[in-house]
Amino acid sequence: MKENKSVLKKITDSREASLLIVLIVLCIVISLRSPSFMTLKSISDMLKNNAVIMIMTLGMLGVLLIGGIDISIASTLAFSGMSVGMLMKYGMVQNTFVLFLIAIGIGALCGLLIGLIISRGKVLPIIATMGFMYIYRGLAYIIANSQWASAENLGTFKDFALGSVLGVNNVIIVMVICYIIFFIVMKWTKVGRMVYAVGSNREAAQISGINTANVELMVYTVMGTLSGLCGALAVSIYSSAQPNMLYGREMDVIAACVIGGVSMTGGRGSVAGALLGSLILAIIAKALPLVGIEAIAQNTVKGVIILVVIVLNVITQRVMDKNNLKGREM
Amino acid sequence: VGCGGGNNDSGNTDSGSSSEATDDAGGDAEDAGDEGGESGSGTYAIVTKSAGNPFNEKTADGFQEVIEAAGGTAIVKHPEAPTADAQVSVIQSLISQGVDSICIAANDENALQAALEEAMDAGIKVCCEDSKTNPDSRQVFVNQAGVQEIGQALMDAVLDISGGEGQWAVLSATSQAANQNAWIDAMKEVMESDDKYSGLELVEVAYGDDEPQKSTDQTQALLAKYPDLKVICAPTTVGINAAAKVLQDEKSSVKLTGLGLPSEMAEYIGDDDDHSCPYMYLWNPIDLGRLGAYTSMALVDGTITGAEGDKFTAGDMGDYEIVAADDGGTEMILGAPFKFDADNIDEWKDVY
Amino acid sequence: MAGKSGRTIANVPEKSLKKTLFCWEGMLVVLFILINVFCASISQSYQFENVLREMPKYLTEMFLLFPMAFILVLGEIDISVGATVCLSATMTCMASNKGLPFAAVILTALLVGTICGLVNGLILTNFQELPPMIVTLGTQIVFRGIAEIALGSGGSISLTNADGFRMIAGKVGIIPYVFFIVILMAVLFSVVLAKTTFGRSVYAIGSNRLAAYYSGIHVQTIRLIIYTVMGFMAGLAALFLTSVLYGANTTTGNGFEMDAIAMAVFGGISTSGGKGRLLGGIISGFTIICLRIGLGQINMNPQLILIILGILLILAVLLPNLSARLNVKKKA
Amino acid sequence: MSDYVLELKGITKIFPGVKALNNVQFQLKKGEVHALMGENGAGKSTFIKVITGVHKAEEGEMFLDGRKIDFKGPRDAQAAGIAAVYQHPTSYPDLSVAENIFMGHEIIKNGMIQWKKMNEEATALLNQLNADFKSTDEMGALSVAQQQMVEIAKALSTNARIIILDEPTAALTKNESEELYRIVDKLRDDGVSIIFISHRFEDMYRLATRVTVFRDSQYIGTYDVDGITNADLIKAMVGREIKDLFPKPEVKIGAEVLKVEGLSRMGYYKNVSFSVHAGEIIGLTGLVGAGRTEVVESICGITRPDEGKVYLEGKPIQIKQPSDAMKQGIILLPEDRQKEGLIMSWGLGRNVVLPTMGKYAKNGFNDEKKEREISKELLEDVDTKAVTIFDPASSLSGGNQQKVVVAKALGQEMKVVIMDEPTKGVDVGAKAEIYQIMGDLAKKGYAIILISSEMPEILGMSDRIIVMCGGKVTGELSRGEASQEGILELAMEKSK
Ligand SMILES: Nc1ncnc2c1ncn2[C@@H]1O[C@H](COP(=O)(O)OP(=O)(O)OP(=O)(O)O)[C@@H](O)[C@H]1O
Ligand SMILES: Nc1ncnc2c1ncn2[C@@H]1O[C@H](COP(=O)(O)OP(=O)(O)OP(=O)(O)O)[C@@H](O)[C@H]1O
Ligand SMILES: [Mg+2]
Ligand SMILES: [Mg+2]
Repeated sequence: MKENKSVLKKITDSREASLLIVLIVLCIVISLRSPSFMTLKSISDMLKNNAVIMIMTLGMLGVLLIGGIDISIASTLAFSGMSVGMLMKYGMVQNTFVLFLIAIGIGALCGLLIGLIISRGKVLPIIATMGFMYIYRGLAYIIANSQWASAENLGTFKDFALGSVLGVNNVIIVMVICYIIFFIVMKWTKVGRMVYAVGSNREAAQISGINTANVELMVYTVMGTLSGLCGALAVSIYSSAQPNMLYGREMDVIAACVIGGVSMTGGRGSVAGALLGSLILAIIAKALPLVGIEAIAQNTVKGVIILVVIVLNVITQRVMDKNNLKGREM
Repeated sequence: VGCGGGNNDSGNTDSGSSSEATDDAGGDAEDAGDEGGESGSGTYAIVTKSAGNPFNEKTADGFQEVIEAAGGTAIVKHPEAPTADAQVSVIQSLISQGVDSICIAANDENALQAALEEAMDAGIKVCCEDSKTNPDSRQVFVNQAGVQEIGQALMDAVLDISGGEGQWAVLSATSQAANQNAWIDAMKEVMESDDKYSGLELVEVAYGDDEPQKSTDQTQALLAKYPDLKVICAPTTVGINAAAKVLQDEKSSVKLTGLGLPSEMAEYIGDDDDHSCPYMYLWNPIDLGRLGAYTSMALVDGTITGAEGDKFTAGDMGDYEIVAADDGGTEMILGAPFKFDADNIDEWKDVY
Repeated sequence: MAGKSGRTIANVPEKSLKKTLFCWEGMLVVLFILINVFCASISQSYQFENVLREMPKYLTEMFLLFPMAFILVLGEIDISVGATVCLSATMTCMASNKGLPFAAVILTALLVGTICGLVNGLILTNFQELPPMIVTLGTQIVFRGIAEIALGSGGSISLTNADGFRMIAGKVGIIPYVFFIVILMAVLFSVVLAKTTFGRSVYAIGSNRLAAYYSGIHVQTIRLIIYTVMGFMAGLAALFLTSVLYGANTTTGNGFEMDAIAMAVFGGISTSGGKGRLLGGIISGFTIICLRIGLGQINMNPQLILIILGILLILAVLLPNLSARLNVKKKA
Repeated sequence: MSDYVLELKGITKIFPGVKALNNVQFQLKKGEVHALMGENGAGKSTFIKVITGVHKAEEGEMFLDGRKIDFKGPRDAQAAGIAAVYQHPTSYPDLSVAENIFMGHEIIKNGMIQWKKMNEEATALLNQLNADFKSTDEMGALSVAQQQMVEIAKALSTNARIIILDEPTAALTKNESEELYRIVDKLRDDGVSIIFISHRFEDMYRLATRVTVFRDSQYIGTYDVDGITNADLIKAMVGREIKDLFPKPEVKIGAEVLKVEGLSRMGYYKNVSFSVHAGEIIGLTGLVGAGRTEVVESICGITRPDEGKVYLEGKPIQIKQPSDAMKQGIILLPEDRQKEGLIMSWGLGRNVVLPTMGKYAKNGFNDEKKEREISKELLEDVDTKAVTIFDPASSLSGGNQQKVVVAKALGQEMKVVIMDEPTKGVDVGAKAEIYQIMGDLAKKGYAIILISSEMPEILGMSDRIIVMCGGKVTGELSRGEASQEGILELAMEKSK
């Protein structure tokens, strides 16, 4: 009996669980209006088409956990994606694996630089990344030199996003691997817990011997690395590299985290939350055209849904707190 | 440089024919027809819609080539963002520099009016190319292809590809994009106008906001919603690219046409089942830029004023006449849209 | 009078010329002059008249800078202002095209902006747990979405009668009216932030919200006022932007929020709250505007200009930090 | 081989602008409890941080078991068997208790954290400390005392040979302190050497065998606790004699000023009623978590009560936020001076006039000149140890910060002053001064509510004592009838 109660309490107490409920309700409502939504193919399409945002959400989780923010990620992505595209276009590198390594390397360097400026130069993350948002985007334009890399130039590279292993698309596999790695690292390893520690109480972390500056550096480097990876993925998925790739989409990534219950002041948030948050956004994007909302109103509806979800989160949290208080004996 | 895209291309026009064409414009015109001369020595600016876009770049290249050949100075300006706001700053800057003319591809029909009026007040000649401003803020519009002609060409393509009947859909950029809407409306008109289109059913106009991800979502939604869909027509370069990729990857039986860049679409154009797009249309951006340059020069040296009925010779591109445009202003038309198919795509994909 | 132990505490502020000159604002003034000299040397067109003529479009962003400085001092952020400008400009054009008297058109601009700001403020004060960034991200999408719906197919609206707007776009000699209004607002907002109890309260909230609240400061009321004023100023910006555009479209005001934030940050106003002076923001605003105008006139690649701005932004924060560290090391 | 496990010589530590330690020395014997005492700001905490490698001393040497050592950072100290419970909690509010305990030395196998094992070990440690919470609880949800316990568990978990406790009892009540004494005794019996910092003499007498005193960043001396007197110690610490620690003045109690009737807030406190008169000091006491802070926060409008009424001078009043309370003449000096009381980055002057700046302002414009004069007066009134009114609040020691918080209340005519733990972590000298101010206020006819967990203080200063337990008022005692035992009995009513 007591066990049962605590299980129930666990569910109502956990943000992830309440998000899961939101997610399920969303899915049911959408399936009622559009039966094709719940098919395997539709879901696979959705995951593939949102993989880039979903992967970057992981990096952003780390950044937000230590109380930082990174609004340069879409620019980093464009820079690395464009680099890969240009390398292929001019036939300098053709090997898909090498190209991915290059993209990841570029992203890692971009992130490392940001991390250095933030952790060593003590520049506030929003300012530093705002600067780099302009810089990396500008670099993407400069290396593009008014050229795009298109399907024709991308040879076998674009096949990566088409291929599959055991029926699961490569892109989705990459995403799942990222999620599994993050899940394990954040929950089961020292490094992951250090990120939580720094975000929860930086001073304490310092005193207990954690090199907070290095954790900060690491988090931004990982963010950059993932953005770089996503640059290559995006080029492969859409068979096209353009310097304005994912312009402004960093906000979607941040929104996905916040919807998933990641605190913007640090210390709170989980991989499961990031997954649910980005899934909710992906579902909204997928469903809006399916359920037949007027095209012109789609943005408004999207905005309203985001606002409603975050406000609902607060309200349920308040109700939960209140219930907890009721339970406390006087 | 290939310039065969424009159907108006009448081959190597000699200078004689050009003076013929401009005989009503008097002495100034003589100079203008005189392959450059002093008239070309001014400063001519072209303002594109956005940076980093090969189409815009080719237009600018065409523009620059003509101006420089005529001995003038060409200024190519890309705005910092693809918005009218950003173009206002660009125009203001050009006024400060005291250029002789501005040839602009407007990001918004209306929002450049104040800036362009100011430019015209300052004695700067203003013409538009690619996408126009309202008549108050231009002297003439260099139209890449008539709206009517584009609508007709696309509609016929849909008819042809669908085999004469069935469901089709449009994948556009944003629901607010003016030229997209004009073309879509033109297609609808064409469809009403003749019985041969009666077997076609336009099921939806979807909008991908010129974002690959959203366009992909929209294409997939179309496929899911309409299992009997036969053709998608995407009169936007980003949209057609995303749709082509989706259809080709899924080996869908749905076929695609629309307006797209040959370099971007080369992979998808072909007659067989392996390719999603049998053919599509576009105009030649280089010629568009060249015509913009000739028009700018003609405006500056007074050969034309932008009034209906003005005629001039655009160097080796031949003669052009200014006609009334639907919006009450004037325009000249580069030519009919050019068809890209399996036969010619290879020679075009490296051009733009 | 001294305490019981006879200890006295000094209360005369230490004034030093060196400190005044070497403050961030002092550096910015120097930078402002340098940049103007630089621009004049690279561009022949960089003359007083031309700069003033090009300025109005940029000045509309300054309207946003003033209240944004307040919001940053609070330790918060508002990224919905660009969208507010868009919605407000749209409604203004619509009101004007309905044939309303110009006074009513002005009122529409201000009212729509104010309502948007109020909406932000109400959400943020009623759900204090929510981070401002994410709330204003949501309202940004919604405000622009509403403008999209209002603009309908075509996504653009033009003034059928721009007389009123031509009037407010007028000039005294070569100086546009909007310049005077910006200066007026600059003085007004700077004085409020620096000299009044309201301004002090804003700093208190930004430095330690709890302590401010315990000290009897109306934290939520002040936040509500500031967000509403932010909306109001966005409305004002929309009004003058319309006088530069004679119309509005779905991309109107895109990126204004980032420009306003960048100006403020470059001016020494920290996004973490409680730090910086509006004066710095204003000087840096003009510095950035002049740089943009100058580089624009030599037709520099716009992306390169953005890269330069990005580097300046980072250096503006990085250099003082590094020199402070060096100083500490030297002293130790 | 040295007699001392730990020995420090000639330690000097300079912060920008302050010499926090000036050539101090210290010796710790094996298995002894060594008290470290001194005024606020004497440098005790800084000294601890030098030992644990958090700060690097500019000069001086350190010997462990007679061997010279040089810690690069906190990790080296941990590895050498030194653990510390710092003065300001260094916990991670968002993480679980077990994680807090094992942060930095998690139990790891094959690179993976062994959650199950860690929770078990944490539970074992907590049991050892008789803790009433679980290892999986979230740290942020615990009370201050419970968090303190976790900190101690953390020190224990490293199997340290030297454990340093920096003011562990500051937030603890008598009972909880007893619990802590027991733990320290046990550790000492196990051969652990302990450095114990406290401002409470009873802690020292109860635990320590030797005591070292610092004053003004300097080493004053080391004494055997046996045979030392209060007066000697105070003289060593303060540099002067304090005659009367609790200078409770004789004040004629006036009319009723504040009356609280049936105040309730769900989950926090229930049906609380009491009243305060002019010139009266009410002691509000109870165990930590009894709900005292919550009650006074509701009176002052920080939170809203669900039910109940508050009367001021007989008239019911509505208080929605702190400013309303201040307008009515009620001010709260909050418990957490760093988070709620002061803006640490601001100068003292600005801090002091923050609640009253509106009063001096003309048409909304701040009158800075007047503010400077007034803040100088107020800060001198409470005898703040500061050079100028522009010194940032962060540059002051805890006691002096508390005095600034008190000064905030003096800038305006108040009727009721509520002090929540005003002497927490404050040294004897400063404590006496705060009591003095409190007495002066009472003399002026203020009604005062003093919340405290320290028995001597409550007994020494209050006219009447109200005891709370589990959110309810369990009794009211007059000055005459109150005794430590009586209060404790009421404070633990519930557990009976
Ligand atoms: N990180 C720091 N930066 C600058 N000054 C500091 C820092 N830490 C402490 N100080 C200063 O060093 C001096 C000694 O402070 P410390 O905290 O060691 O005193 P303490 O004896 O522990 O006092 P308390 O009893 O109040 O805890 C004080 O003047 C304090 O303001
Ligand atoms: N075990 C607990 N779990 C969660 N919250 C607690 C717990 N113990 C105490 N609290 C919090 O403390 C409140 C009452 O403590 P409050 O701070 O008002 O009491 P207090 O008597 O002033 O104690 P303190 O000496 O800590 O200030 C509770 O209502 C609750 O908010
Ligand atoms: Mg201390
Ligand atoms: Mg308390």
